[in-house]
Amino acid sequence: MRQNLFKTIFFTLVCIFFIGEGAGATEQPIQYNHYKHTQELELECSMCHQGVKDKVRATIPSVEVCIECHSEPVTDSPEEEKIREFYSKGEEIPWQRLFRVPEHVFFSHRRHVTVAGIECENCHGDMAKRTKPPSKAPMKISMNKCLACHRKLQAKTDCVSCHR
Amino acid sequence: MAKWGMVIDLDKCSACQACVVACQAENNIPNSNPESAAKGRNIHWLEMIPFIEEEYPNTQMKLVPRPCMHCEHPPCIKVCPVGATQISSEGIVGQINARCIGCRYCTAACPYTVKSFNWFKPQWAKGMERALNPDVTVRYNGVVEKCTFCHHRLQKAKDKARYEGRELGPDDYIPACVQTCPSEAMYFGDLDNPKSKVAILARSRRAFQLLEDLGTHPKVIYLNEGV
Amino acid sequence: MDLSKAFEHDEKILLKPIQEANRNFYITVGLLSLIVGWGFYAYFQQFQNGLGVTGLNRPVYWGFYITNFVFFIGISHAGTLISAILRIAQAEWRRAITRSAEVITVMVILFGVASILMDLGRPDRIINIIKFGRFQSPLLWDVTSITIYLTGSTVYLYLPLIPDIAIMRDKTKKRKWLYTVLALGWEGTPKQWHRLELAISVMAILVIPVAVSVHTVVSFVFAMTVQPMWHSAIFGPYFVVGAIYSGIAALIVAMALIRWVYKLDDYLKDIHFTNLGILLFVFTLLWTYFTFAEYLTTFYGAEPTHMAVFWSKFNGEYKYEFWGMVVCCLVIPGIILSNRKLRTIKGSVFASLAITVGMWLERFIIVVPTLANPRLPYERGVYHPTWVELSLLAGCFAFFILLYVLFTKFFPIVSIWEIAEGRKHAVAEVAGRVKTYLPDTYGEMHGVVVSGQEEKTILKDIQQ
Amino acid sequence: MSNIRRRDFLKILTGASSFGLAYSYGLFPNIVEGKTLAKQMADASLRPPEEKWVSSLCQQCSGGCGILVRVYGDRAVKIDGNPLHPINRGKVCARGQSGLQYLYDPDRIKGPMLRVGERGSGNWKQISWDEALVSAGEKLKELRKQGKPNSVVMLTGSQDKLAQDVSERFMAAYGSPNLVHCGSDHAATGMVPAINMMQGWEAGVVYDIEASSLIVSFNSAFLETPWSPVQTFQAFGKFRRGQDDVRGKLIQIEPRLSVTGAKADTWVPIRPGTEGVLALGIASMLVLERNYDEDFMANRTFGFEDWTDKKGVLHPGFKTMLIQEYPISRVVRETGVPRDTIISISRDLARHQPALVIGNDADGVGNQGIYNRMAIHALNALIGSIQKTGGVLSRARTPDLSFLAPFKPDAVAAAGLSRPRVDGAGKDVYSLARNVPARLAERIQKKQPYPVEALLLNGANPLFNSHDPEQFLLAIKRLPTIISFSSFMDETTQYADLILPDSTYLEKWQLSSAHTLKGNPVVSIGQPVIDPVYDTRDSAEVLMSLAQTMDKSVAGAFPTAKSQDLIKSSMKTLHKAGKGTSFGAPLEELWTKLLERSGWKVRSHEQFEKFLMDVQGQGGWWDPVYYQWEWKRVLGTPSGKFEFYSLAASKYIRSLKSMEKDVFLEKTTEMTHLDKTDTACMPHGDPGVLKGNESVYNLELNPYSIPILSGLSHTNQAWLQDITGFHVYQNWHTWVEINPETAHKAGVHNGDKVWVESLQGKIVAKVRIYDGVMPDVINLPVGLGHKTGGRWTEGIGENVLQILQYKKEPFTGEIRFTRCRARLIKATA
Repeated sequence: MRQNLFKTIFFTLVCIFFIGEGAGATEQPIQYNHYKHTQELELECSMCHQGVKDKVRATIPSVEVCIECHSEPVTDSPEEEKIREFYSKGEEIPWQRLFRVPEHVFFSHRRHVTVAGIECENCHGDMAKRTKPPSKAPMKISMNKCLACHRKLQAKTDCVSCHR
Repeated sequence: MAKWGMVIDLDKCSACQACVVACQAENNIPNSNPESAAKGRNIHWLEMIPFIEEEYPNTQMKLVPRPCMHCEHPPCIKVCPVGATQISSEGIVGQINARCIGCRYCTAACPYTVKSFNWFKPQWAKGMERALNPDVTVRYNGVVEKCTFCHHRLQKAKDKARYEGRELGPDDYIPACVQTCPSEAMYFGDLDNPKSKVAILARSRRAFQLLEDLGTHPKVIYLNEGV
Repeated sequence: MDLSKAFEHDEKILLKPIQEANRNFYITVGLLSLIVGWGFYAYFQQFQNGLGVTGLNRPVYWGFYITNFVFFIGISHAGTLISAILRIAQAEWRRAITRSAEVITVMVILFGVASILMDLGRPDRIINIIKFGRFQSPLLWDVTSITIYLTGSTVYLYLPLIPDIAIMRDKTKKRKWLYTVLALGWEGTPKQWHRLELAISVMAILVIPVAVSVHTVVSFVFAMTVQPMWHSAIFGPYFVVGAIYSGIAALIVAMALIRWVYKLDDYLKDIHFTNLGILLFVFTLLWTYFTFAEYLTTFYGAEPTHMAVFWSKFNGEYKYEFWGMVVCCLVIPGIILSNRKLRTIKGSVFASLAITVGMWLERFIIVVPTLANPRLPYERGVYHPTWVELSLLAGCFAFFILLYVLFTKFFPIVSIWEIAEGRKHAVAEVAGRVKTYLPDTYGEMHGVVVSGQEEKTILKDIQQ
Repeated sequence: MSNIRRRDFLKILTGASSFGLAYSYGLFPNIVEGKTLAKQMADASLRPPEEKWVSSLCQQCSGGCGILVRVYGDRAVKIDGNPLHPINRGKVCARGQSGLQYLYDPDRIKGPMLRVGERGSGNWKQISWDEALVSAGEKLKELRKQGKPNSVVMLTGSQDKLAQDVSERFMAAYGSPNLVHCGSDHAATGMVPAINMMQGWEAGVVYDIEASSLIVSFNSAFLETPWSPVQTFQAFGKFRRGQDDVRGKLIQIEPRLSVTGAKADTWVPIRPGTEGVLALGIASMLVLERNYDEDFMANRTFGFEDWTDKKGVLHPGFKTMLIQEYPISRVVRETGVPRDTIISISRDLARHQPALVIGNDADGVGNQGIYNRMAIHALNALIGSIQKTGGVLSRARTPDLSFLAPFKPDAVAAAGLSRPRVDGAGKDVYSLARNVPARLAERIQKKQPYPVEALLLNGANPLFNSHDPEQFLLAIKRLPTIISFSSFMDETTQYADLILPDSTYLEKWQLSSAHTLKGNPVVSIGQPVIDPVYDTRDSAEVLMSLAQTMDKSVAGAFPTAKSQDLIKSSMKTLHKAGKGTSFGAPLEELWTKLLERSGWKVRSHEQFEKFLMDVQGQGGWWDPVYYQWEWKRVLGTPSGKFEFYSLAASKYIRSLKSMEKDVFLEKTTEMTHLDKTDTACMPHGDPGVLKGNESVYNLELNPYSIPILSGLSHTNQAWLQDITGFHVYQNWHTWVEINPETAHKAGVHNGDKVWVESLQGKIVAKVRIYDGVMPDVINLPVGLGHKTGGRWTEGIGENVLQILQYKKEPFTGEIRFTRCRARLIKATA
């Protein structure tokens, strides 16, 4: 009897854990292929994420950026058609953000990318090599990771340097 | 390394409280209301404090704008059990309100009573949240908050300076209160640089600090009234 | 054969509260549960809306909760410390009272901890204390010290309970499984007895420094700041003395209640109250001495910021609390306890009640006026507790009493085996011990062996 | 058994997961981190919005500061000063900072509204702008058709120059003379009439604080309720520490220790209302010790020595009057200021050059009448500080800013304009007055000189700040039509039939004309910073569109309905004047003066387009060139000199009919040696009204404006309400400052609630024991006590104006509130 009780509790916890995790999975509106763009076509990240080098935020590209190349069909992928659909409707593509620092964190891309010369992989993992949009960020961003790197590179570790 | 400090010339100050309101506007400090005011729960990172001395007819009133003193030896930091309030290598005493557990030990330990506590969830009347500063977090219920010398401005200024490949200039970073002060009674800068305006003024014989004898070494220095 | 009958009698009387429950018990539990429920409701309000539902404000950031915290931790010194000291000192009269004292400790610490939790603005982030704890903060010393104390006291309560639990396992039918588990297979073999006694004495010695440290550290929460009338070097010992003082008072009240409710007049005798009363009187004087020293220093130093706090206590916003404290902690117990005629059970219980109230006021008087009179000019002295704080205060007290009552329904509140041991061995042992205190007797000097009977006579002579 | 177990399992599962869900979906909304706000900001970060700084014009008071507003996407998030603006040079005051609370005020009127149900019942119907304009237009057209355009009265309050000019032009084209300016009865004109009397210069003066070395301020809280806050504060900073080796000294003379008093080196407590007597006492000391500027007296003044008029009548000079009427013993007795203090102030004035004597400010509650102010201003002349650096400078003329060519009113309009004004300004006793709002209530009620049919409220709120709101309410209640342009539901707008809500200053084009404290003219342009937050429109544009729906001649007065076009044409006029420059452009003052004197026009911009772009982008235009010694302009009196004996006043008195003259002179203070007509033309101590039984009303009530709220057209700003009475730790409530001694006598304690009662009525206030007030005097702050207007002003405090006594100013008929007698009654529960 008692054993069963423990089993029940354990099972419940597992269930909640998975339900909770499941809710976090993100579905992107277009099955974007990072691999094709960055590895096969050898495009720069900053070509689409235009803020990467000189802005605080990297920014997720707006539909205008996509349509520059995709105004005419380039491939026969049905996904590509969606871009033009969004564009013709005058809508933005509802991309879902995977990487997000909390509101109380000040993070500047240009300072990390341009000034310090940190590679994208350091924080974004193998995102550039994904052929399909992942449902979760390929690398979790945590304060410990920030701090480890900051310590290694002897950058500032003052709380107020990043927290606002 | 810079040591940011502030000099307030009480002789020039006209006690207009522009700094007080500028601070509220810059740092997303929630509105007060009659109830919170009656209970003494208004949040002010910067306040105008009257020191009334002597009795009528020799009454003397000293009006002192009082931000956080950003002490070199801050009593609040020693007592925080979770490290939610810390002093940076540039001397700014910050409050990491995402970590704060709301024990209010730091508020009780601060001899200047400069820290404020969010007794309720901060509220904005419908529509007023549009005036919020995007550079500053909105705090939560149950955490302590305080003057940060507008360090988000430092973050932005540094970011910009680094990107432009230059050193941080003397006017790149000033807090909102100093920027708005109509009588130009507030100065802000690097106390460690002996040539900076604040460092020069801090050596003036009019200079004094609040509760100097406590040994907290405030980085907010006042210049006394009078010749 | 007398002895075994006496044992049976002891067991019958002492197990009676566990086996029977009358209507009064259910009414008491019901009433207390209602108050506790109300307290939970009040806390729910606070949890949902924020600490704004209390009367706290700026600059009075701490109020009832911190007062309660200090008070409850103070009360906790009743048990473990007193019982440990008495045990080590081999005071024979301890046997009937140690258990009730130790229970107070364990139960009341829980509410000390709970008070801190209630005081937090973000109780959901309590884990941060473990994740990011900084040992620089006196509050973390508190957490550490109280945790150790709670663990130690629980062990110290549990160890002497084992033989009694075994008795219940063997003698009662109710909740047999619980007692079986808790008895840890106690058989009463000499080896087990030896180990138990060793463990108890080790714990008794260990627990004393921890207990002292706990309240010292609680005082450090205040003394480590630079605030007027907190920043005081004698706060450590002052708090410890106050703690023991309020602890003894609480113990006397608890004992009187147990004695009255469970009719244990034969076990909790006048002598216990008298002895504790004398101890209490000693602490009245000690407490007064410390208070006097503390306030005189402040007064004589006459620093303006300190004097602001001083006068707010003496003659200002907090004069009723302050003078109430003086009456409750000095005048009433001083008069009652110094007078042999008044030092009856009723008298000492009354004095103890006064001290309990007075010591709560003392804690309040330490926490609030300092905060209400900050160094920089402010609107002063505006702290009025709200219904939430009052409800939580009532809830804490009710919950404490409830737990205490329930304990007496699960475990004997007077240690059965210790009484038995007392009956069996103590008299002889004491006699032997006392003998060692005395100059060698004529007989020993001359090789004469004194018989057991003679020894008793000698002892009687001495006692008279 | 197994069944039960399964059920248990399900129960636990549902229970636990529902708790989990409930938790994350906000059963504890306050403990879950500020989600909605955080989300708002995070959402923006997908593609961060454009961020820019837009230059505009602050309209929280009439100081005319230029601002830069930080605009983040479509939100205005911060107001800072425009560093190029010559008035505020990058700084803003508390009120300016608080502009965002004005803009995003949740209690603004959010669109045009039509009254349904009883007047004042608060039942409104939201209507569209088209409907609203038609409805308003019909009514106005109807009146014009009936040939009585003059029956329309427009009340204006504090407005920018553009709105004011459009209002004037509209009323003229429509055909009504009744454009009555009534910012508030008490805040009208301050020192201007007094200076006009003595210097004959209507445009007013500025005080060159920054270059002064001594300021003697008579009950003038110039650091709290200044004419133009930011530049006054800036000047004060320079006055104290900006000059080489000189630290300006400030002597503050006032019954209560104000913030200005606290910043002063010396605070001289004085009996309320006796400032004029003290000023004359000091003057007489200057004269006795021959410490006055003899050169200036001889060459530039009139009436200092005794003089004889054309008819050969001998009139006593100012000097004679001082010696005869104001011996120091009298001054000490009346003012309560010790003899030594008077002597030392007079010697200070003589020793420190340049020195400045400041009289009452523009926004005070007017403790002083025109004679007191003249007495105070006379000191400036005595020490020779007129038109001197560090003294009193007159404002230079602002070039013509007219935006449209003059037009000719049609017959209906001409007929309407020829009728007398409803308030009677410019005629008879009020011949010297431009507006007499104080008479409106009575005249409307009596239908004199003709019945009023429609009332347009354009920024005015007489039901709050007129001297007798009840009468005013009676007057307007029966009016057939009331149209309000207010953006807030203020006390008067409540009774309107139709509301056409105005946009706030951050949402519309504006123009302002102001002066620096050195007298230079400044014209600032305010551009809309963001689109209107609610469905509101610029009231100037609404007036223009209304005009366009009317007869051709009216419509013809406004060829456009866009404020922006008007500003453009206004700038064209300015450009033509060929003076000054846009902010930030350098202009060498000496060189320019030289050129101008030889007849050159110094244009900083040849091309108009470039000029317009610069002026708009930098925030405005100014003329850094100031001619200090233009005596002809500065002293426009009949004698062409500074008049201690005002010939204008004398002319006015002579022009009165004998009855009126008697009435006029009856109110003049009695003098021992002086004839009453002479007294009425000269500065003298005017103690003002002080009615009430002294044994019952044992205290003197001294009202003052709450610094932070003074000059605000709207007080529904929590940031400002929060810092009102910081010196006594009181906000969000009306307080009464009491000397500890008085409080002890009355048996009241700090924080008690008391009734303050005068003959006029009583209000509740909180006791604040304060060492900065004389015994037997109580101070009451004015500015709170709105009945409507939003959550942060409604029912906050009491309207102190209700219990004050008032007096009509001689010459202008202005109402001024004065101190009065009062008593305290403990409020029980």
